[in-house]
Amino acid sequence: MAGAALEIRDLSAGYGPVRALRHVSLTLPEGSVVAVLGSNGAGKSTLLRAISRTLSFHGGAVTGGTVAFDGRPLTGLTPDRVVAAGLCQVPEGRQVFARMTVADNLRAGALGATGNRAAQAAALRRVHELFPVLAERAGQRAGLLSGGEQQMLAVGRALMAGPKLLLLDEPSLGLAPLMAQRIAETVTEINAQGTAVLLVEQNAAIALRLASHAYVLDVGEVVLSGPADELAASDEVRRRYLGVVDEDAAADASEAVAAHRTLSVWEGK
Amino acid sequence: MSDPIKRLRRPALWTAGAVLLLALPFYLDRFWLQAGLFAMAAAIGAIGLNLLTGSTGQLSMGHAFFLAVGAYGYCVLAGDSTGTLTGLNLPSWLAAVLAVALAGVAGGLFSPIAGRLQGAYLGIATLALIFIGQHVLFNAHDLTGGFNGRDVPPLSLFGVTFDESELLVAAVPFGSAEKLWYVALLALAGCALFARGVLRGRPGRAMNAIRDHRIAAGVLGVPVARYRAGVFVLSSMYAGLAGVLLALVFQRTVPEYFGMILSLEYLAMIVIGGLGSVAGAVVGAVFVSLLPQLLTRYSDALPLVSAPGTGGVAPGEASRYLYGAAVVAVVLFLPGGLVRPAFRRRKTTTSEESP
Amino acid sequence: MTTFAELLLNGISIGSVYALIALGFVVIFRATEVVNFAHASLLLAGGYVTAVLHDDIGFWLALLAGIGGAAAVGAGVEFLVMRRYRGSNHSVLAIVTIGVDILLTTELTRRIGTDVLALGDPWGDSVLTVAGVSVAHTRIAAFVAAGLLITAFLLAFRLTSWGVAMRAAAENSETAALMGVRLGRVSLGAWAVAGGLAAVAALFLTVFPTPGLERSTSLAAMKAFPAAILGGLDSTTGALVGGFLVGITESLATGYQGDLTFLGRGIGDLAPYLVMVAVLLVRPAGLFGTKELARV
Amino acid sequence: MSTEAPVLEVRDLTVRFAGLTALDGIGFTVRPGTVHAVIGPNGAGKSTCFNVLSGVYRATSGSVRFGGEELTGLPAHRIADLGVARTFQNLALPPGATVEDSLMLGRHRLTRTGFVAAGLGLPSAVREEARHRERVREIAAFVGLEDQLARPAGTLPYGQQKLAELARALCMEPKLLLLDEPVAGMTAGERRATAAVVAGVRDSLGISIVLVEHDMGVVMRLADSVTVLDFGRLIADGTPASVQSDPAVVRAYLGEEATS
Amino acid sequence: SSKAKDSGKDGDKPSAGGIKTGQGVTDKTIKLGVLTDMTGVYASLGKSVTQAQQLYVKQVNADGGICGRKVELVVRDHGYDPQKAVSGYTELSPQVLGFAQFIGSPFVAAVKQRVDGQDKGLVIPQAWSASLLGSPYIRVIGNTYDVETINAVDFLMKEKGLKKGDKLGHVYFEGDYGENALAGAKYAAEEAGLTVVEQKIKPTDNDMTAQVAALKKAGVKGVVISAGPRQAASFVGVATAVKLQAPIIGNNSAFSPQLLATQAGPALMKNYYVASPTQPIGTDSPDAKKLVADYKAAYPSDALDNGVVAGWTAASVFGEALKKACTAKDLTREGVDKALLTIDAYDSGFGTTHDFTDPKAPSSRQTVVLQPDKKVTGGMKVVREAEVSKAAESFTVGG
Ligand SMILES: Nc1ncnc2c1ncn2[C@@H]1O[C@H](COP(=O)(O)OP(=O)(O)OP(=O)(O)O)[C@@H](O)[C@H]1O
Ligand SMILES: Nc1ncnc2c1ncn2[C@@H]1O[C@H](COP(=O)(O)OP(=O)(O)OP(=O)(O)O)[C@@H](O)[C@H]1O
Ligand SMILES: [Mg+2]
Ligand SMILES: [Mg+2]
Repeated sequence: MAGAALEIRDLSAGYGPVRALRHVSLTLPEGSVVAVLGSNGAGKSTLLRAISRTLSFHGGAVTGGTVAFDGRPLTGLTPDRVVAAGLCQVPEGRQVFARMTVADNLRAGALGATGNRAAQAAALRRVHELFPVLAERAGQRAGLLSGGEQQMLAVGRALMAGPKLLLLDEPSLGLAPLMAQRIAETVTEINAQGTAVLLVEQNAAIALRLASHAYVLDVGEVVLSGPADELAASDEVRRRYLGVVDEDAAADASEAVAAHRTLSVWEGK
Repeated sequence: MSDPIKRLRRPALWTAGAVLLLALPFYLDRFWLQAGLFAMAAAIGAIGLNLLTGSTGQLSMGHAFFLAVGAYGYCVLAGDSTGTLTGLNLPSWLAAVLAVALAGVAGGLFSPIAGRLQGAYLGIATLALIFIGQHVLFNAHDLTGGFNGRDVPPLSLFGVTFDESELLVAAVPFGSAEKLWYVALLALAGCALFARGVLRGRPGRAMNAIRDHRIAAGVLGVPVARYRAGVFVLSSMYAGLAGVLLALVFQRTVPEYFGMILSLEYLAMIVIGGLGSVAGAVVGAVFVSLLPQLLTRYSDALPLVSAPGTGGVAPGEASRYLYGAAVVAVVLFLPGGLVRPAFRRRKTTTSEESP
Repeated sequence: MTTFAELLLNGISIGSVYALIALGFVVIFRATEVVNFAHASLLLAGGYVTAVLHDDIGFWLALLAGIGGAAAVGAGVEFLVMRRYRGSNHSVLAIVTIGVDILLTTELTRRIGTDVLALGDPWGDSVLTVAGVSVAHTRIAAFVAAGLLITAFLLAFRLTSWGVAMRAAAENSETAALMGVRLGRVSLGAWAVAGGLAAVAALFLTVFPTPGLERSTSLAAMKAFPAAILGGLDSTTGALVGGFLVGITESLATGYQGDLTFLGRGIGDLAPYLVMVAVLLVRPAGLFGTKELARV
Repeated sequence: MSTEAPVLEVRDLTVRFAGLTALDGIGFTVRPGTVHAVIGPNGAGKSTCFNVLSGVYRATSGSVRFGGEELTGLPAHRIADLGVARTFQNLALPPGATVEDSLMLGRHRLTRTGFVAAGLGLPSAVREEARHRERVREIAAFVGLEDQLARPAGTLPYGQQKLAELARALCMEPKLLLLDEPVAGMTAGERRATAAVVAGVRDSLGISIVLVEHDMGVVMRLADSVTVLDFGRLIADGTPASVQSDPAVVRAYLGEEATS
Repeated sequence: SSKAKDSGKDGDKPSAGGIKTGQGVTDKTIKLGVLTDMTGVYASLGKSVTQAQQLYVKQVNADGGICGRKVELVVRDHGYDPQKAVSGYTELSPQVLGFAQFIGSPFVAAVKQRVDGQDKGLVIPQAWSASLLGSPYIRVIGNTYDVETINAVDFLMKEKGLKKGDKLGHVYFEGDYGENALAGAKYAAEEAGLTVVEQKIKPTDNDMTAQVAALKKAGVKGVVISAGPRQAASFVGVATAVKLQAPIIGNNSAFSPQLLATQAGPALMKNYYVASPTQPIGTDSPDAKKLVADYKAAYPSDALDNGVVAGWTAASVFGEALKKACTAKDLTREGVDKALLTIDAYDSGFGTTHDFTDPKAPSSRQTVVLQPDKKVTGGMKVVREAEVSKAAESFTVGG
């Protein structure tokens, strides 16, 4: 196995009094795809923010531990330096530049790129191939795109930078099944071209299929980690993240309903 | 600290504060009372502006206009018709009430324009109000008295006239400033409580929703246009009341006062005190209106300040430096305003850098 | 009709000066979404440096120094003040610029004192008269400068990544940082550029037909507010068109105030604001500004 | 008291933006007390449809009838008054307000306190406030947010923010609930829980629900009927099972893999 | 302790030398208030006036003071802000005898009620608007703007070829300065059969191109400017450039010597006149020469302008009243007010005589016409000595 591209040791982070990450260690070997799973609030997005050093935008901070990329510590850098070091993130919740056109959003994606004009043109062509709708709507303002189209734009924008390591925070959020598959293929493809990927995904099935290694976070701590196929076989992961349940769907639903409180009708006036 | 003490501390503080405020006219000289009155009037206006700008997110740089409507409205309604000036000679308390209503009407008339605009565009559009206001104040001589303004008829309420005629209370001569002090205090308390009620209740939530997400607010059943207009009217009425009070303190209204600087000062008040909070508006108003007064008054005692003509920094300049610096410093170092110093503890980069 | 033509021409010529000032607002607004109330003091700073130096080093060098000086002041403001603000409310930042403006203006007016400073421009009070209509050479220069600068900025915003970076940073600084935008540098650059522009605007604001730079020169910057808004706060083209519209409105309203007495005399200053409100009623984001999004 | 929900009838609905037809004469009917799913590829026009139903967009043509009322042309707050509530695909929670206040905002249409009553703190206002806070807590408990009520909504993880949106919509005591991708950003377990909440709403309140969702598992589990859109046109309509095996749907939306 | 009234504390009391004194006067000092503007729009005026008054006080004190007491100025800079001005008045009025300077006629108007009603201290405003006349306590020194303008029009007619039936352009500030001057211009025009073409401007207007164009179109044969120095400079500059063939005269506030160093300098010296209530600072009298020398010595870096004369005159009038009051052994406020009313022919050394016996009239109707000249100290030379025109004599001020 090649050397570790991203090396996280004992990372802790929090938002004021809230401790969102505790002593998280994670290794991402060069040229690999690593998935991070976890339920709501587990700290996945916090982890990515800590790597990209944007926690301060949310009133949070790293309180301990180190992050190194290619042997270089990222701790203490500004977010743009992290980008310059070759890391690029697709943040959670799309975050397209709503008032800028689609084309300008893609140009913004290329701001941190190191490649020359030709490389950028090639990147743009690839993004357009991947998401034809972005070519069609080049002149439309990004904020007017549909949710899924915005997600495509967010991913496409990150691809424009041509990073060494791509951090993806729920790239398939709100994408139709067909499109989610296409994203998965893209991840495989860019990985094949040498880009390492750190993938945070709710769609654990896809994530575990793409990744070589996976980590499971719970309340800020790594509770499980290992090769993706092993994790995919574990009961805990199957139940909580893959949604594989033994009963058939109907029984499952009725069981869930029974387990849940019911809401009385509001009588007030 | 045991719980009952903790619980009693707030009311005790409030009572002490109230007693102090009530006692001040017996001790302070007229200069300080006047300064306090300016601050109280400003606080009322600032609360109103904070309802609009802080809580509903509608930037207004035209608040001085509504202050002017209140001030001049009162003068015209309560004043006599003399020579070139028109006046309706209404009972002064009624005039004050109507002047506030008039300011509300003015706000209502502008609200269709305000309803269409957002952010900086709204802000600068309201700036137009200032220019319109100044134009009218300078030109409508028979109503406003033009450049030199017009006299403000004293308020009389329950048989007490709030003018210079001296009234002995506990051997202390009560002139207009002393008497008005209590009116202003009452008005301020009323306005603050009212605004607090509005902000904490259903209207306040709707206002915040409009500020944070206009479309979602509509979908949740908030009639956005109506609410925006309503807040604009309410805020103008606050400004109108502030204008009436200011007029009573000044005893003369002059157009020069109701210019852009005044509007910007009100904005500075709410930002310094804390956007969206009543206490913030009050604190900010006190800060902004007392600071220059203090600085000018004690300029002689300030270091580095020298008499005019000797080449050093003149007192007036020194006070402007300090004022400007105070505005910058408060906003930078207390981002939530003076009343919320610990609102969001800022993480310094140093802690991030430590391994 | 030469009076009309003269007034129109005069409006366009003073309008180019307003356009230059408005362009300064636009640059800062695009990069930070902040309405910069300190622009007036940048103007004063640029003019002051030029005025003080022109005797010793000649006009053109002094102008360069003025541009550099004002750019440095602008950059200083960004570095010392704007950058330190950690919140995200743009109205709050606008208020901070008011504080900055008070500080800078106080310092500069103290330096200027009661003087009226000449800027030593080469145009003097010469005028060009064509068909009975005359325009000052300074104003022709202003027109040319405004046209060139605004075209240059238009192209720079369109063609270079600087414009994209600026807008990205203004709209969503966190995401912009994730794209590798150096937030500090972008806004520092914008402030410096705005300072430089202010120095150029100060030049044309204080040369003939106005007597020179003095303490109240900065007040004239206020007239560029309606210009910037009319055109759209984030549009360079808007600054130009807005400047012209304000200039022409003002000029015509002043020139024909004798025929407009029913509105009260002295309507010239008010007229631009009335036009502005009228335009905003039809186009709430100005003539060329980016419209608000209406999608959820 | 329950199952009072009227029928929702969408007829020939067309929405055009400059040079783009987002919805092209679509129509469907939502029977009272059922869950109706609207699915389709990204950009098919699902959210646009919601935007028309909730008064954010104006339809170019067509009609939307809810009970006796024609919704097209009504402003958003009037539609809300009729009992139509929705969630947003891109979150629309004020980041600074607490979850409780955000939910109280949902009660806006059910409360009456105006500026004067609130300002003066009239007893009626105080009483109303207390009563509705009670209900808000009930609803928060129902969706599982009872512990987060005092937190600013912006600090919740993404998945819980989606839940808060759902709770806010429930706080409107709607007759028609429009859910735009309610389970996006959730893990499988959470999806199941949220689906259960939605099913619980339908069963205990008897209201109609229109659901836009890309998670076919959830759609299959919850929906009584499904409408499929593609490029603004209706390409299939029917029961979940029939739609799932419709070749056009498979081609445009599901992909071969999903069916295998 | 509270500020409860202890009897007798407030009343006037006789003191050393049997002289009655009141507020602002002790056995050692006489305190005078100065409410000036050194940081606002009238900063240049305020600075000159204040410095001249400080110079006056220094010299008076060096000569032993007045009535055996040192005169002391308490200066407050209000920066032309109404709130600060009124606060300054409130602060100072209990502790000073009167005000040797009060800049800003709106602010003077704002405290007029209090001055007339209870305070009754002498206030000398630095403004020459007729609206300030009428109070026995607020006394304007020198001709008011209306009278000055009438005299200015008279000058244009007598010496610059303006004829009956001609059009007279008037560019004036919004506000009482401009409007008071306009009243004068209208009166003069009616008397002389002229038509006034009005152009109202604001202090923020610095470019007079549109105004020149409008007046040129109207075909005016003479122009009066009742605005600030900048507006005058711009107007004259543009008028020269577009060859508006008409003499231009401004009120005394419409010129400052600093302008002569700017582009507009040559044009101003060629075609611009200034009407003034007194002779200029550079006039050829011993008093003036001494003032120039002293002022230069005290404030070497500051310009000599009209403000110096105005400040000096105001201070010396106040001083004169104090001296008279001292003779009458009454240094109370009433005493000083009364003393001033007895002064009927005072000359501060700048060519005009003042008569303070009638509070309803300006202290003088004489106007001196000056012309900018770079070579002279203070930048202005006299072209017509103090004179009252017929129209000005028959004019009822403020009427
Ligand atoms: N700005 C913030 N202020 C305070 N707490 C926060 C903030 N952002 C996140 N948190 C808290 O930090 C913890 C981790 O949140 P994070 O967003 O990293 O979770 P996540 O795993 O990405 O969840 P999701 O799958 O829902 O996106 C949560 O408990 C969350 O409430
Ligand atoms: N206001 C608007 N202006 C222009 N185009 C718009 C506007 N709103 C939506 N669109 C376009 O209409 C199409 C339909 O958008 P819509 O949001 O309805 O899609 P959707 O079905 O919800 O997709 P997704 O599953 O990705 O959310 C998209 O192509 C979008 O770009
Ligand atoms: Mg997350
Ligand atoms: Mg959608």
